[in-house]
Amino acid sequence: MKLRKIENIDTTMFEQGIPIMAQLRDHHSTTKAETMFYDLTIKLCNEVMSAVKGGRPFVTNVMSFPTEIYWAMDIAGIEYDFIAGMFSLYMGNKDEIFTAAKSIGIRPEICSAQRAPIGWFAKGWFPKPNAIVNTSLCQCDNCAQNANIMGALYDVPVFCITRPYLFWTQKGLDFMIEEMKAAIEFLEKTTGQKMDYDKLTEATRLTKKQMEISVEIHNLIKTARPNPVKSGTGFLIHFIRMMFAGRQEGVDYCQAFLDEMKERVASGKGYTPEEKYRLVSCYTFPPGMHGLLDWMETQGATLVAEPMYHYYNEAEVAKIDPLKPIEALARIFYTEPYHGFYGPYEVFSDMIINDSIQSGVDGAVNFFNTNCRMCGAVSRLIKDQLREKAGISTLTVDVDVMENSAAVEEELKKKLEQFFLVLDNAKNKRKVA
Amino acid sequence: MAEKKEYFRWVESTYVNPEMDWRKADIISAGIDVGSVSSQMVVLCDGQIYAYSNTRSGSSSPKSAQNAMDLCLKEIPGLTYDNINYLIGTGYGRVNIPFAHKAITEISCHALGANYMYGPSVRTVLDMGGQDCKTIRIDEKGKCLTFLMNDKCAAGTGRGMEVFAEMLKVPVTEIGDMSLDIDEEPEAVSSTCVVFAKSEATGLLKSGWSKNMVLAAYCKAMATRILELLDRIEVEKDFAITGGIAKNKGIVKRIEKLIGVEALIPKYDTQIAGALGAAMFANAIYKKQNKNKSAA
Amino acid sequence: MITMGIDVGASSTKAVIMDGDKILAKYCHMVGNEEEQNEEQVITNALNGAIAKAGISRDAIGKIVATGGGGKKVGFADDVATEISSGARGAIFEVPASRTVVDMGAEKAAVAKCDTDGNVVDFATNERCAAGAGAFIESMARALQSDLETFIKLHFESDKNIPLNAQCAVFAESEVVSLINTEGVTTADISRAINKAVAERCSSMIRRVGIENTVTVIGGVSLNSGFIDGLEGFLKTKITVPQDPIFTNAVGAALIAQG
Amino acid sequence: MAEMLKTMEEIRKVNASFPLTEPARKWKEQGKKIVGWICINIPEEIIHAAGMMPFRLTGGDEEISLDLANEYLFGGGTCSFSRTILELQLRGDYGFLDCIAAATPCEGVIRLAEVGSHYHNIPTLPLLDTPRKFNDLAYDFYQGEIVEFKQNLENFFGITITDEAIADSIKLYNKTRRELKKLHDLMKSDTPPLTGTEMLEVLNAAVRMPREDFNILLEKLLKEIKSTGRALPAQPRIMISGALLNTPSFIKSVESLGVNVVVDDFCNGSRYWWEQVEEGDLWKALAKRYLLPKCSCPRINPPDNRTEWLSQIGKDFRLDGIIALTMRCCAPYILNLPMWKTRLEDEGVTVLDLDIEYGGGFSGQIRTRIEAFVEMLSLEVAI
Repeated sequence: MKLRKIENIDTTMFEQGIPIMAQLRDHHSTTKAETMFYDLTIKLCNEVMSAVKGGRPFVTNVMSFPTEIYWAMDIAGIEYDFIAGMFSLYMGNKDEIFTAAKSIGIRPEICSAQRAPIGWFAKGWFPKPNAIVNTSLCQCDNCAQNANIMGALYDVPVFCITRPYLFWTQKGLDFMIEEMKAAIEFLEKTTGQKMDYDKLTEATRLTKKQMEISVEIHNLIKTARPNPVKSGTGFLIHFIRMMFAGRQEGVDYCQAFLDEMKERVASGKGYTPEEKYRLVSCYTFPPGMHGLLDWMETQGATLVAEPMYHYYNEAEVAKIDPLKPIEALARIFYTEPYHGFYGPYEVFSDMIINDSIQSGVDGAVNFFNTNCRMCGAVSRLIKDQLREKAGISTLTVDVDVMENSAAVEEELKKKLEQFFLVLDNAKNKRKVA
Repeated sequence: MAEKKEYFRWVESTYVNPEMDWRKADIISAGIDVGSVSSQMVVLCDGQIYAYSNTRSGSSSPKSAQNAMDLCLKEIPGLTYDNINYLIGTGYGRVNIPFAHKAITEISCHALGANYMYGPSVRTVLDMGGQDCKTIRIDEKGKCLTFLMNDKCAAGTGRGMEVFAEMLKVPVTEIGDMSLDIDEEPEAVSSTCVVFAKSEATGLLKSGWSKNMVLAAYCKAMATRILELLDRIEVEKDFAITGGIAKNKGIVKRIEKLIGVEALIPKYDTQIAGALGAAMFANAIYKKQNKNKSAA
Repeated sequence: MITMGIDVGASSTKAVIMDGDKILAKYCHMVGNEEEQNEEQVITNALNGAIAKAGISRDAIGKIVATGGGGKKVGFADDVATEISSGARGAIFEVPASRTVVDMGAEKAAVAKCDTDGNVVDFATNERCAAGAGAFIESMARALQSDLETFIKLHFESDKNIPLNAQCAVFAESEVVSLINTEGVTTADISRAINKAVAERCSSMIRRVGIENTVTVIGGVSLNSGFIDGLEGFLKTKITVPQDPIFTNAVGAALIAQG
Repeated sequence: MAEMLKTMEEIRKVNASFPLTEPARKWKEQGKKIVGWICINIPEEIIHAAGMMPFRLTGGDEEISLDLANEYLFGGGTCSFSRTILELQLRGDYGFLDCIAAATPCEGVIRLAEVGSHYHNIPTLPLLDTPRKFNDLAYDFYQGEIVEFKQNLENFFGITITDEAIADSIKLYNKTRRELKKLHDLMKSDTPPLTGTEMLEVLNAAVRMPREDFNILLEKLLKEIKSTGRALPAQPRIMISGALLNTPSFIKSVESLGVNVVVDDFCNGSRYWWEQVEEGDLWKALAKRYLLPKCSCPRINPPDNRTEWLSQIGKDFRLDGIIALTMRCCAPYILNLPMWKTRLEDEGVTVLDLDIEYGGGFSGQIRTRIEAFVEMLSLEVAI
């Protein structure tokens, strides 16, 4: 019942998770980029384990921490929310970790993605880091707070990067620069490593490169018909950019992602045979729902636009100057489209609306994460705005990112089936008019 | 409903200790537990169990309390309400028992009742009642140290079990044994929500499952659900189960298996724990009052 | 052409035979709890029942469209329509002015906004929490130890507004039990509270697709005029309920078969 | 029960016609403006210095249907506080507000302000961007925000707000804080002068009427307590903690079980009056005060200050127990609670973790849980 220091930490569960990534790769990846995704994830986990065993400093972070810093300081690092969630989703121990989280007071209404790592720490399953770094993302209360509990459970120091809400102002940038400095200072203190600023410059240069490729990817998505992207892969490229920020592997991944698209465009083929419904995915599509995505393909439905992962602002990317590495980190943080979605409504609603129009979509699906306090609250607003400004209808469904049960998939299929009928109807009307 | 067979029915019972005589007692205290599903009365003579009754609750608490009392007292020659020195009400209807001197929550009462029924070694009490399920940590005196209650949902409660019995046309008292009479343990039903369990169970039966298998799947789901409460409070030995569902071997056995701890064997009807605790409080409070009186 | 719509629900299967837009027969087969009876049997019974009622032969039926939760299980159906589509189509047929169609069954609640031809332009559903639907009312009536008719009658005898804060059908019984024992609260007040609680949940679901008159409610729950009264209160608009609201989906399916 | 206090009657009159309270109605009749504010990071002094009446948006004393709000804020994560406010806005109950000022403390309030501004007709000023930590960086940042807030207010109403006026307002508001502190110091007695119910009525009135008039009431109340020597019977001493609570009826039900609610941990309670605006540069002082470094909101990082503060309250008010009202979906509170719960339990305070909706009633299980908690504090097992 009480929040107490965990005495026995056992990484067996963590190590058992790694081969599962390999199984997923063999079962679900149908593209080169997907295979790379799983391989890189495995690589990352192995880096962590060898660091833990070999005494090399290891730091874990919530999504959106600038991991260029790890690389430039020679620290092993990994994102705790993604890993805990991904592992539990496929190891089938969700109930166990969520009960563990609940027993220290973390209720089910807390976003499962940010509740899962608390469970992993409460269970003592997660490797012990030298420090934990989290960020307020851009006002995600869970990201900003859960590290405190995990720090208390493992008795390790915690640092939180606070990101201003109105980030595009000079004031916001200056604040972020100071936060980056503080984070580096904190890590130097807690890991004993020194920051190598030349390495950091190189790292930010590579991140910029990733973003430049991502801009290309987005432009190609917008112009290419049929859609050359496999539905739901936006989440994968996002994760790689996050965890391999400032690393060549990240650049290679983005390049591979782009090249595969180009091949399809060249051969005049889309990923989805006979494309019937071009859809924009307003938020993140539940990553565990492979079955649903495959089914959607058979229905000719394809997720064209995933603005949350692809909508880069070219002008902002250009402003990133690796020669001023700290400022570059701050700008990178702000340029990442994903972060916009947790910021002021106007910022990301424009991204969704513009992307929908530019990518010529027939409809929108808003699979917002149950209990996401940012996405859920605006789902009605997005629906109304998309109808008004882009003239398309939206299917709004709240579904847990940690959910992949057959029952829920069936439920979603039923909803999508009906939604496709709505889209057919709209198409016919347009023909008549 | 009258002529139709009611599968949720369970036997109403009474007990009187033949070795004891209430006339010889200094203090006669009583407790009445008006739950959402069942009501009990326990009569103590100088702190020792003398008699009890266990009956079904109606939709009116005062009536239910009266029923429990009538059922209990009619077994005891000569004893009337006026002979009872102090009476405490507990359970959902506790505040609506007109003839009770005081009301105490079922949580405190189950803690104290379990302490009497199972002895001072009990540290963790699981009460599986009609409307909710609670885990209580208690000390050697039977004082509640901390407690957890299930969330706003009837899944995994006695009422849920009754609805399920009605649904499958299986007497609720037989569910436990039937659910254990299977070749291999099935997967738990995905939802213990009685509303959805219904369609799921019907589906399973259509797909050729035996009733026993469906019951097993349901009991397992219930046990897993209850396990969460136990995990959260961290079971410390000795472990005791009170309330109506404690009579359902199908669930008790599965819970024991899940937590790897055996529950103590009850000496009395597990449903009386609440009323028993109330009666013990009544006894203690009355003693205290008289001490103060004689002191004054 | 003579067509049949067959609506396979959780508690009953309904079959409707139509000739053009003329209804030849309506037949409802209750499943009840006779789980021994397998689904195919139930479906066949419904089929034969309707045919017998219409006094036509099986091969007189040109096309059969199935719908409802078990719609896909109808082997002999030529086509399967979604519950929402058939509900909308049926409601428009029975109440031509319908633009917002609410389908409230035992375990589901759905709302569809549709155009003049009965095409669905927007919709929302709520399967997850039974508190939205008929199962809730049923078990509440049980808690009040009154049958549905009395339960409805009681609703209109009260003018009190008591909040009922319970998510779960069965759990709400404890709320109800404690209400029953509250000074000055009558069973009438409680049944009103219950209907309003369900109506409120349903109301916010309807609002999400936006209210466009005429609002038509179909499905088993629509027979509970207490609920309808509560819903009208929340939506602040008049609600229409067709003649035989439990057959509307089957009618819609038969019409879809007409093309 | 101790005798009634006359001043409490006046205070109840203020809350009686919520949301459009009698003082607010009179104020509007004089053609003066009312600015609604949502979060404790909003510097009321600046609104007051503009010659306007700051009015806090809260729920009333009874449970209401959230039907209208659920049309727009139906995502699983939106707390019942945000939905209650939106409900009242959509019902038009807050129609008397000339504009709304809100900050960015948590996702709930951010989205309430953003979504609300699209669907109700009360103008909303640009949000104050409140950092999630307190250090010089954060203070400087927030100082800039407060200056902008002043300008936004000036532009919106076409007025100018002088530093002198703000300085005077700070004096006025500091006086309130001092008096409220005095009042709470009296609550440290074994036989406190006020019930927790009355205290909440006082705190509710504070943000629903002109501050000058409230200060007069407050002084009157303190005098009356002194003259009558009012003292409640000694009972178990508890604190109610949570995001915020505006329903005296709830506290009344809790106290009816035989406890004294002697202090609270609400952003409309202790967190509202605990910290003074210090002397010196008023902009710096305001920025610092309104990030509440001493008695911080659960959203703040790191959580240590808050834990220390609560632990100190536990000692100063000699608490027997704490009821932690975890409003569903209030992520900052839910994630912060474990950080101090264990500490206070180790210091001998019994903590009840109770999930409840904002404005929620006292029925069924809630009642049973609180009663059992009170029994844990007071029931003697003398077997």
